[in-house]
Amino acid sequence: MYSEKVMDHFMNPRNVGTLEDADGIGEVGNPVCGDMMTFYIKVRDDKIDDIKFNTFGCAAAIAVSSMVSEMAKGKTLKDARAITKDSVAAALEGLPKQKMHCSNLGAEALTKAIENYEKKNSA
Amino acid sequence: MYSEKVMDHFMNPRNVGTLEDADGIGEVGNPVCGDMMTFYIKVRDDKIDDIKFNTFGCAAAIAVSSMVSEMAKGKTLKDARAITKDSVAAALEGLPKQKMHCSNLGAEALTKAIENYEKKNSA
Amino acid sequence: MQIVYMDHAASTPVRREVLEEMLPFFQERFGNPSAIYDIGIDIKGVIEDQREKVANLIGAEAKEIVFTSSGAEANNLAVKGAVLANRKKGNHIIVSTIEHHSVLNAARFFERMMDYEVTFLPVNNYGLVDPQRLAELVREETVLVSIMHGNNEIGTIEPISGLAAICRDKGVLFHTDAVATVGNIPVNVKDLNVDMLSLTGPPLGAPKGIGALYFRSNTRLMPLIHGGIQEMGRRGGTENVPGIVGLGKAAELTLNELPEKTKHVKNLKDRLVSGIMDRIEEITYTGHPENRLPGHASFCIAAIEGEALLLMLNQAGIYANTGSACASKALKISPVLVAIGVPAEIAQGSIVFTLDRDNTAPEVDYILEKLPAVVERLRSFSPLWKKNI
Amino acid sequence: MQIVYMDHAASTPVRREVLEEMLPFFQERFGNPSAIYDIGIDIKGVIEDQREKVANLIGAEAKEIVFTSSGAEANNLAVKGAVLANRKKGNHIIVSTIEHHSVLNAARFFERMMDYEVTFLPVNNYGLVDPQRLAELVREETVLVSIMHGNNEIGTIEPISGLAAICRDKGVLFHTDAVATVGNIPVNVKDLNVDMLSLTGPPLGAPKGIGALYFRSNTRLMPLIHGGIQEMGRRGGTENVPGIVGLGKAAELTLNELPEKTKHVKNLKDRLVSGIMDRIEEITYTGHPENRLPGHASFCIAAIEGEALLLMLNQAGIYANTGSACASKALKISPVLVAIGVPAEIAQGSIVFTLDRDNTAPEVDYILEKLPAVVERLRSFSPLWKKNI
Ligand SMILES: Cc1ncc(COP(=O)(O)O)c(C=O)c1O
Ligand SMILES: Cc1ncc(COP(=O)(O)O)c(C=O)c1O
Repeated sequence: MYSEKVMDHFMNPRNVGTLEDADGIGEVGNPVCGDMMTFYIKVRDDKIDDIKFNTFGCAAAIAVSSMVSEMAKGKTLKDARAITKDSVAAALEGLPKQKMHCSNLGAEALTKAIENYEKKNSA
Repeated sequence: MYSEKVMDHFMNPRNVGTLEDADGIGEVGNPVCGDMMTFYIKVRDDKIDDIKFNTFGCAAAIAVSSMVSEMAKGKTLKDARAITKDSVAAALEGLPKQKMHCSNLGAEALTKAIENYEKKNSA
Repeated sequence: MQIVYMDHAASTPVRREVLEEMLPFFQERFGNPSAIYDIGIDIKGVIEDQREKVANLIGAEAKEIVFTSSGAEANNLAVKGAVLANRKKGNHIIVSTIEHHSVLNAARFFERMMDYEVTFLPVNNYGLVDPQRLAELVREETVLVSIMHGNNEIGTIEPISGLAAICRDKGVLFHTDAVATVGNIPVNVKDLNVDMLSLTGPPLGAPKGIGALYFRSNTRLMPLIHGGIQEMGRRGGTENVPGIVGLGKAAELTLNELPEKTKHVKNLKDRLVSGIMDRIEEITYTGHPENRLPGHASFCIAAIEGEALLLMLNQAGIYANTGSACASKALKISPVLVAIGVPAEIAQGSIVFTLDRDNTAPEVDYILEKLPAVVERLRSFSPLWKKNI
Repeated sequence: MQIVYMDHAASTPVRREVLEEMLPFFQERFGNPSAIYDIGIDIKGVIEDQREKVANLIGAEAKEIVFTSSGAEANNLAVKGAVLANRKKGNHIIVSTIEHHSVLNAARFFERMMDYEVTFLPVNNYGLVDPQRLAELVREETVLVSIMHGNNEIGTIEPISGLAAICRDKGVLFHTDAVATVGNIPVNVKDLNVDMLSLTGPPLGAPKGIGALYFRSNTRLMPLIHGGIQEMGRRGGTENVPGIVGLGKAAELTLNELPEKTKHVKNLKDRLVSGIMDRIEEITYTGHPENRLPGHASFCIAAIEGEALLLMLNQAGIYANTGSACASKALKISPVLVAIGVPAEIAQGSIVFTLDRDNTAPEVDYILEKLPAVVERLRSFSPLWKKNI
């Protein structure tokens, strides 16, 4: 069902955890629906300097979170915002159709974390 | 499906044929229904001295005809009339339920042949 | 004793290659194809491969194949599934008079239980449906027309593509029961132009217990067996994995070997038919003389009865079939023989030989030796035979 | 890598003795049981012997057994067959909320297509139906009540004999889906007092593709698969002879070995359950603690999701099942977990182990070693887990 890449990121997710002093936090999903992701970012020089996540959800949700964190790390905020459900799925070498919503959640959670950072810093 | 006895009488029917100078002839059944039997009897001293039959029909019909001819041969007319569908079936070591009507036909054809003889001789 | 089996329409042994392919799926590869772990996904993949193979055999796409447990189930799924899914369209069904019981009784179910009208389309003396007659009978409320591809009792092959075209023009669903043809002649759903087509395993060398329905994509179909998401929601119940593997393998083999098989059985059948017609008097060759299944030879022999004939042949090691009344549990003559106008007393002498790839010329010759003698013997008992009258 | 298979409710390998018994029926003994010649009669006899064996296992008479292709088909035949054959009686059906899809969707079919009313009988937190509630709901127009014997997701065994007695008293037909119980606990149709009972092959060690319906003699039943005279006219289509032989043999073995098997799997299951409950915090044991299938252990583990759990266990060679939404094709939580009132976020952490005769104590210990670590790992990722909040 899942690509090797998905299984690798699921079994060995990168950047798991929380950041105590996060500059931005983004949370999406809902345990009732079976998927929930929280992303934490540290920003320096308009770039994502560090990123961590916690995910409750299926293998795809965990792999997506891991992949999004890897893709975002080191990117400018603008480039990080350009990460989409399709680019995540492609980086994971594909996702089953009914799991595409998971990759959407990942990109959304990252965007929310960036927005949270920007909101705090535009004040 | 059929007992060994039925198969024996079907494969090697006794008394097949016609009697040119029969004293009584009995015919029952109808080719449209799939079974037709003609019995020929010679009577001497109120006994069935000789008996022959022709049968169009299934294995049961042929075996029944053969068995009836064997049971009747040598019997008084009264005893021959006492042959019933059940005694024929029993002598054949049983018949499948849906074939019981064949044994009825056999007994009926014999009775008709006897009646035919009696009618001719009561005139 | 020599054994000559020529009742392949009733049953055919599983091919060695097919059984070998099936064996691992009983014990080692026993996973449930719906399971999400590796051994489930593996089996799911195997099933989809078989679906592809079955589709290939009949020129369909994999997603247009649903596996069933038999030809009868495929016929019931087609008739009931299509009629129920299109209830709003109307309440009229057309079937031919020579359909298999599974189509006839599925149609009658709607007549008896659900206020539908069923029209039984007659056939001519060869068993052929008249396309013009069909065109006249199709009407606004007609939901489904079901006409079989090849008839198992008289071998006749119907002009399906023409019949289906009439229905297609009028927007009426067309189903064909191809249980007797798939595995015996080339069958292509595109050429036939049908919406649905039933097939079963044994004629292909697959086991009993597996069949399939082709349904053109977008054909609305109510499941017959409601349940989970198996078979794209079209048939609930755990899949018969070994059976499906057997059907797939058999379809693959058939695709490659069909031309050769068809030629082989047709040659043998021609030898059998001409041999029998030469040796036995007062005999009718039933069904269409040319438009027929290549390995199908059916006759009515005057003045004798089919069950007796079959059992005497059985004693000689020969296995065949009959449509006589005495051989049926209901004690009724085959409705197919009635439909093609064979007089009842002649129909009693029905005998059917169906050949397959494993039959041989010496087997045909053995029948040509034994059959005339058996017929003569039974006729010698018969009050209907001219010499006895 | 060690492999521990504990998803026997989803699939069970065919027993060696069963497969051996089946093998001759693919090739050598391939005759059609409806044929009137010797090899057909032989197979017909074989089928009737198997019918007797299946009947023996459940305390029925042979003539009360009809073979089907699966548990789902048996359920569809029972529900649709009984409802259609008793249309005049009324248009009300009662099923529990935790029935298998094949019962639920067969009932819903009547609701959507045929103007029937279906009442869904609720269950308590253990998954038990309340007999008094049933008594209140049965009414004049009730045609059929269908309540499963054992639930495959939570293991709970329903008090069938009491439920059936209520229906018997009121002259309402009662069906039970015993797919999860036959082969796992003693099942006797007389004791259960039911009119119909469904079973399937795999839990007995028979192959996929074969099941059976018990129907008390005189129960009126419309065929689901219309066709010829096979199965006493109750199911058309050529019989799946190898499958039937497999089911018969498996029934015979099961009858002899059931007490031992039940004891074995119950011991292992108890060891598994107490081991898991000891080692993992914030975990719920679902279903009834005592009135349950002996080899059935089901849990909901807080703060993690079942599909992820299953796949991590899969990587460790462990095979289990889940009712989580993400693991289902429809992305919906198991309706059974909803019905017993498990909160949705807890239900996501569902995991089910089903044991069989070939499982061993070291296998249980392997799970007790691996499962806690896997749970801990997944929890370490989870935003819901207390240590991460
Ligand atoms: C309780 C229950 N009923 C019915 C079924 C359907 O049985 P089958 O898969 O044989 O169609 C299942 C299958 O898992 C089941 O668990
Ligand atoms: C023409 C035709 N249709 C349907 C069937 C039913 O197929 P099955 O026996 O696989 O259910 C048969 C079986 O002989 C058949 O000959």
